[in-house]
Amino acid sequence: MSIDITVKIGGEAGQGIQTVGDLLALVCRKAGLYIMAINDYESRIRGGHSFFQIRIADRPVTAPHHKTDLLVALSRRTIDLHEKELAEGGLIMTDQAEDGEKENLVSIPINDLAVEAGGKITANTVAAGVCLSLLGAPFNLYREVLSEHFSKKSDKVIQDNIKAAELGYKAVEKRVFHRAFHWDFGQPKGMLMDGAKAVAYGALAADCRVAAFYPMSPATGIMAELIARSDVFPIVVEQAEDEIAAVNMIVGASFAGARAMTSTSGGGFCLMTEGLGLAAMSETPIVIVNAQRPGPATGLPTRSSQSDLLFVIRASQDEFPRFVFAPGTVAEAYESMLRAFDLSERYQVPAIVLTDHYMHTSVWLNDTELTVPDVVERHIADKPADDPDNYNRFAVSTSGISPRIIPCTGEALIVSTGNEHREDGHISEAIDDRIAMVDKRNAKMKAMTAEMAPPEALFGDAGTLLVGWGSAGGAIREAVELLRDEGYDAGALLFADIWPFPADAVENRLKQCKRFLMVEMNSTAQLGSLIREQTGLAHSGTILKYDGRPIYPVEISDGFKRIME
Amino acid sequence: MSIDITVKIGGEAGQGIQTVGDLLALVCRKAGLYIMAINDYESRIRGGHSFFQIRIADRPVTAPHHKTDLLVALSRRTIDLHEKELAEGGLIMTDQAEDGEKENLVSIPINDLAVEAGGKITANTVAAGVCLSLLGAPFNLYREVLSEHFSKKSDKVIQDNIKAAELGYKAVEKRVFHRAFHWDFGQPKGMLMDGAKAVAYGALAADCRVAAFYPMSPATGIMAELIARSDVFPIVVEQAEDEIAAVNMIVGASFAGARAMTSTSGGGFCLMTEGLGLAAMSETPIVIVNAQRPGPATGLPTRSSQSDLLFVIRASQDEFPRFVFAPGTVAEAYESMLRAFDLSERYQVPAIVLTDHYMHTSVWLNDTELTVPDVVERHIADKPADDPDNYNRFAVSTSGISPRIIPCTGEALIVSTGNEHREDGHISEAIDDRIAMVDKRNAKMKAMTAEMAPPEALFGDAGTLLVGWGSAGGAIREAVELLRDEGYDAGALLFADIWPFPADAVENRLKQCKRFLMVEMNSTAQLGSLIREQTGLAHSGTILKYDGRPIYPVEISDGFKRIME
Amino acid sequence: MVDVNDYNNEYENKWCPGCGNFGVIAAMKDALVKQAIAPHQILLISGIGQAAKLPHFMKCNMFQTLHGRALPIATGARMANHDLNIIVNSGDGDCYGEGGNHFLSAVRRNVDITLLVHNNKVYGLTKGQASPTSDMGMVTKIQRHGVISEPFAPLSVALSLGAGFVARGFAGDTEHLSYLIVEAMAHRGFSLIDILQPCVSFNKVNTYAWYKKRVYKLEETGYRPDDFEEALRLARQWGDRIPIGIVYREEKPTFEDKIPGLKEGPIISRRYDASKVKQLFT
Amino acid sequence: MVDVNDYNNEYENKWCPGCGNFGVIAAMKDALVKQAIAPHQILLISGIGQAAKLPHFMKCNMFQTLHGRALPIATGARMANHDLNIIVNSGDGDCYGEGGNHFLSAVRRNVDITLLVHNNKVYGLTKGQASPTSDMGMVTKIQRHGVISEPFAPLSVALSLGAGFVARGFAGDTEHLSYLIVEAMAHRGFSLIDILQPCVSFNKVNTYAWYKKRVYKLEETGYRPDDFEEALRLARQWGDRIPIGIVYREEKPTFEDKIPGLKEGPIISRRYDASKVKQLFT
Ligand SMILES: Cc1ncc(C[n+]2csc(CCOP(=O)(O)OP(=O)(O)O)c2C)c(N)n1
Ligand SMILES: Cc1ncc(C[n+]2csc(CCOP(=O)(O)OP(=O)(O)O)c2C)c(N)n1
Ligand code: SF4
Ligand code: SF4
Ligand SMILES: [Mg+2]
Ligand SMILES: [Mg+2]
Repeated sequence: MSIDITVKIGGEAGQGIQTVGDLLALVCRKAGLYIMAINDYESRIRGGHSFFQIRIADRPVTAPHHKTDLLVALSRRTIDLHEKELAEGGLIMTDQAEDGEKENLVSIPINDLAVEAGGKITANTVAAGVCLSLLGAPFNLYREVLSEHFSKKSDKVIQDNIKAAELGYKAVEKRVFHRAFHWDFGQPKGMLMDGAKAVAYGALAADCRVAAFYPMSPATGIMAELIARSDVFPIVVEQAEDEIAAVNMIVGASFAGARAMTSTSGGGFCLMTEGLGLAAMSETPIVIVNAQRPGPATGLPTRSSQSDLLFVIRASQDEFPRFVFAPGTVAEAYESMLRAFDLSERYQVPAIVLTDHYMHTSVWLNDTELTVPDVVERHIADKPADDPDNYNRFAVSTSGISPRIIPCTGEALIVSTGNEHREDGHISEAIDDRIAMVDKRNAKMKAMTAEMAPPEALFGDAGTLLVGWGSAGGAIREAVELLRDEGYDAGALLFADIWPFPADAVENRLKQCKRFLMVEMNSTAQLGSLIREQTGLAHSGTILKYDGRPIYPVEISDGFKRIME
Repeated sequence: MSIDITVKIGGEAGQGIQTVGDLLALVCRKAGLYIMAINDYESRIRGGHSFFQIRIADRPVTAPHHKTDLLVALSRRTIDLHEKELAEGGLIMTDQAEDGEKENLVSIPINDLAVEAGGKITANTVAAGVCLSLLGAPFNLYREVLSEHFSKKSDKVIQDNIKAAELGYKAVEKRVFHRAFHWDFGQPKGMLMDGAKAVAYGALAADCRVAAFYPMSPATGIMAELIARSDVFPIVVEQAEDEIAAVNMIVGASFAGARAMTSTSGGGFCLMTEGLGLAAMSETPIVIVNAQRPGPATGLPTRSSQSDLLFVIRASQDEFPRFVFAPGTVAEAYESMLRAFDLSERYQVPAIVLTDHYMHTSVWLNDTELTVPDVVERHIADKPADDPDNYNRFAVSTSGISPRIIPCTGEALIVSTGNEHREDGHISEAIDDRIAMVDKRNAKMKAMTAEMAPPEALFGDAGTLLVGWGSAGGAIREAVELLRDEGYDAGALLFADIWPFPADAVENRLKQCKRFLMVEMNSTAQLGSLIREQTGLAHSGTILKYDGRPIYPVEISDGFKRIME
Repeated sequence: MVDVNDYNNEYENKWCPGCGNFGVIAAMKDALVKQAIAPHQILLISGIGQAAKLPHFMKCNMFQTLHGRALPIATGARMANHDLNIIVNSGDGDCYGEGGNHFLSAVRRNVDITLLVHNNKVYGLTKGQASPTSDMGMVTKIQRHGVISEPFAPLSVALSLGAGFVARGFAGDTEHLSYLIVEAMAHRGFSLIDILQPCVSFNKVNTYAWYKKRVYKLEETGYRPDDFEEALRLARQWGDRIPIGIVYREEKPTFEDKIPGLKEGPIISRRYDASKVKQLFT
Repeated sequence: MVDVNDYNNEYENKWCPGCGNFGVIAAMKDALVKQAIAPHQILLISGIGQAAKLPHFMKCNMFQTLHGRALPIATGARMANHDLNIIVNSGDGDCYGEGGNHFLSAVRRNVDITLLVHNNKVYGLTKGQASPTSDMGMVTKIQRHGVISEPFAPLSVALSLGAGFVARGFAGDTEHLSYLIVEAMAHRGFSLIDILQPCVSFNKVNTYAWYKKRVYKLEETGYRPDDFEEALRLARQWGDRIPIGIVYREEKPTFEDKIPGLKEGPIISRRYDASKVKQLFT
């Protein structure tokens, strides 16, 4: 029998439920298991209700599961809110029991045990210990993880935590949990990674040298990760006074020769749209990560959404080529950053990477090998050195790409502007110059389109395709499995490369199926609109979720069935 | 024979060519003629080259003409640049002749005559006099116009100008211009109006009380017009520190009970997109005029474009209902403002009016009667007064519209926020509240769509339809005439109401024609994309102009023929 | 009679226990009650942040807007109706960071509103990054090697731009803060109270204890806030001794006073007149 | 040898005849030649406006950007390569209006760039609206009843935020302005020269004659720009007598000095190392 267990730890902000989850994830990884975990919290620092929900499996899992096998309730509210999600035979572990032991309830005085172990601060270690014990995990494994996890702390801290773990283990020694299993799956299958880390690592692998940002959930995590690495990597990260400054700083940095990025969320992206246009007009490569959350306006700052797709494709006045990527997995997030930096410089256009709160704050065990380039090609022209006087930053060419140089690195002078201009970069209002420059910029679109990968097809020849993009892909993937297991002729098309839109490939694919349904985390099926705009093909139904929470595979398969009836 | 004459006055910025044009326009109006004039100038204050091009006709004309009958060259460059546009039998009138009189050249010492009349400052009056004399306009008409035009100035000024006019008239007394005609067309047919004025008057008629803006061409003209009227009308206009402040000021003003608007162009609109989202989330009505110019970035600040269509429809993160209007004539510009204010308040959503530089700075003789509402319905709820304690600003309703009140006008309290919220306006992260509010906002779309007028059809049953929007409509209208005169089976579909998209009406229309061609002032046919997105129907060709200059009817008819071959 | 309970609502408070914001809200309620202003007679406008959540925790008219944008919203509201009694609640990031440009302009305009900046010298809601007022060297998860920018100086900048009411309050002294709020609201024109507000979760430097050791009340020194040069000097005092109280006060014509169109009363109270529109076309 | 002709290009100048900007550009060229800086060794960054067009009229590296955004662009460029020698040309609207928030931050950061604000106290390129520095009461087509906001005070605000080089120049005195530019460029850290620049087309108040009657050179008074209090006082002097010259000078560690990652030289000059990336995955 295959392992597929969900543990949900709930409590108040500030109680450290995340730590419990992290410890479980580390132990699972060490045991050679796969995990996928989500993080649910309110926009506040203390109190309220949050949870960490980890799915443990012996094969890759790409989405959360809607049922909970083990509910760790560090607050009374956790039980009230989540008891109903309990799977058959599921258990609630809590220190909040009011009405004593019940059949499905394990009451553990977590805080008392923590104090016994050395201090309240070890409560999370106790809690994780209880969970692991219930699930049958060998204590040694946990001990090793604790030693590693606290390796930079004092011996006392390590000992206290091991003690706490032990107490947790012992507390449920006798309890039989029928979902316990034998923990023996070989070596770790990969690395634990959340989307924020994946994006940041991708940026480092792409040799990003300058980053500027203004704090905004859920994007700040990327920058925290970059800053944490800035002692080792050649990168400067600056907290800007606002998002306008952030985007313009990276335009300046890129102009001056550094690969540069910023990250933000919807409201901040709004403020960056003018700078995006400057990058386009001056053909300065930049990478912007827009980590989506529900809006409009401040919306739900700590929730997730896929609702900025059409906005980012059209953002800023007038028309210009840009890349838009919407990675669906942590591995894709990492690779998207590599490609965004490379393609942005190759074509001298801005690149936007669309992620979301769910992607940023969820953790996956990534078992895909990630590309590490040996050298980073910068696409900088060297020709001007021979004939600096005749250098034209915006020389017309059939590809639309002009030789780019870095200021003050040679005799050739760079002249650039956000106004329309001549080939030499000086402002021009002449009709010929205007047409030449618009055509030059637009000319890039053809080759750029060829860079775009067609959407990934899962059972692409199925009668009904579920079509989605970005982080919803994980759930769609599992929904297809569920549906096919039940005998439905379902497949999927998952978009990670969005713009320039790979229209021909999409049209060919979609023409072959009987119907396609859009699965999106927004209320209007934005990718559906884009598909129709680009191919003329209309979807036959939608499965949309816009409450800010991640979508479960079963919600998709249920939606499918509802539509097909 | 019908009258259709184009006079083009060229010179440097600061030379007052606009005054020459204004005088001609006033005389034509007085004579019962129709006119249409465009204004071409660079982004600088002195020097360079600009021109004012006025078309004079005895029937309504909606677009400029590509041939010049009378070229008034106040600079040498005017001749160099525009001689080639001279119609057969056309004349050049100049004080810049180098090689003496030529057959098609009238050399007049304009400045000398002006000095003789009382001062260099009257040179423009001389120049207009020469033109009017050549065209056969009775001197009395000109004298009357001058007396009215300078009625607020001293007697000496009036006399000097009349003298200058006389000298201009006499200077070409003997010259026979075969395009001269008999000036006798009855009463004035309407009012001279440029787009900026039409928008401003529309705002005043809609009872706009607060306007805030940051200077930006070509939008500032609206505000100058409002300010000029602020002694008579109850309106406060404030120059904000930036566009972000401008849009938020009007959100505040509207929240506090005033109809409020701002105006800007692309770059400024970028900066307003976050505020647009706040208006949407807090369901605060606002009106934004985006006067388009070519971009991206600063682009061509004093040129025209239709390239922000898809941007304004999707601007700001996440999804929400909004209105987008793109008036094609000054009368439509005026009426669009009335509707924008009314519908924005009725549905509690933002409304965007898309105009452009061409529309703002061109002058038409408007002979359409304009609506003046006797009362302005404000759509403010009065119910809460009965039961203030149970007032919910965001009460769920089937229409999606909730009762709006004005703060501090009664006992009921208004609670509003840019975060997602409950019916009472307080922040909520609850799943139910989120879904209820998204659904409530989206529910408005149905009735909003019903408010949208279908595109105007000209020979809608023709085999080939030219499809366009906004200010390009005038040229398309005349192109259809040209084509039909030549026997082509051409018609047109002109959009002024853009969003919510009147999809059914458009689909019905377009399904009937053999093919349709997009005529747009951008490089990608944005309306064409939108039509395909909304109806699945694809155009068969494009006539696009994106050099910042107005499109001539003949360019469209030529384009049509090229495609049809 | 207005009672403090009139201002209490049932909406759950979301601040951390011990947060300085509790002192601010208590002072506000007290000041409003003292002035006998009822909840339907006041309008709170705020941006986004912990500070900016305050209006939700009080029963009255309110509009919580966007990060950084409370001041232009309040300015617009006053343009529409200058009878509105408006208090703006903002954070140091909200007001001096994202909203810095609006702060400059609001001061220069002398809009008649009362601005309370809950200055906790940190970005609270986004979990502890440095704010414009964070002291140099302050270490955070983002400013790992400490803050390297000179701190923003709200009082000095406000004075430089002609502010007519400049004060500093302390969230740990509710009574004094309440007095400042009453004075600020009484002032015709723009009034700024920069409030030293401990953030127990993220600012481990500028704590209650840290402030208690340092703050002193200007009112107790016999200082009269009418000497500009002296005000400028006090505005810069920081470190061992930190003045709280009214630093400068001078009444000048307000923004609203100077707009001719507002002489006849709030612009929303004027009458629409179709005949004026018709005259445009003659 | 660098010659002033090296800086001349053939691109058509678009300013009005008699514009104060001609004085500014002459002073810049002179200052660059004096320092023997060649055109390929300097980078001019500007925003949008008449002032911001300046870089087009000089033969050198340049980037004209967006209205209000020159300072963040310049900051970003220095983050990438702090060997770059950067002058920013900005207008009063550009720098203190649209870009006000960036001005505050650039001062606070002490980025090592030289900022020249062509302060004509009006929006030139957009045809004569009031700017943040327009004097109260100035009448324009938009400010029909005169400006009603307190003028922005660039020198006072810069000083309040710890600026290390604060000067005022006059476009009508090229020689003195050239001297200021040389000094500003020599200064390590952020340097501001607010330049009184007549706009012959739109500002009929602050003309050459108006300024000539009023300006006096600090250098001629024996003033030494190291007394902060005195600098603050001079920064506020306006009216009958207007000081030009260096108002304050104090070297402090720069933004670039304080970023650990820049110790080894410009970040763009560092080497990409794939092995470090691989280590991330272990
Ligand atoms: C445009 C935009 N950028 C960023 C954010 C994220 N954000 C929310 S609150 C906040 C800072 C809060 O700091 P402060 O204003 O000092 O308030 P505090 O929470 O400390 O009271 C930020 C950056 C946002 N909501 N909108
Ligand atoms: C975002 C944006 N808003 C407005 C404008 C229009 N604009 C161009 S220049 C300018 C003001 C110029 O004034 P200033 O900076 O003082 O420069 P000056 O022309 O006086 O030298 C404005 C408002 C713009 N280009 N971009
Ligand atoms: S994070 Fe700080 S400011 Fe925010 S509520 Fe907690 S203590 Fe208060
Ligand atoms: S408008 Fe003024 S600032 Fe601009 S070029 Fe002319 S004189 Fe100079
Ligand atoms: Mg704060
Ligand atoms: Mg200026």
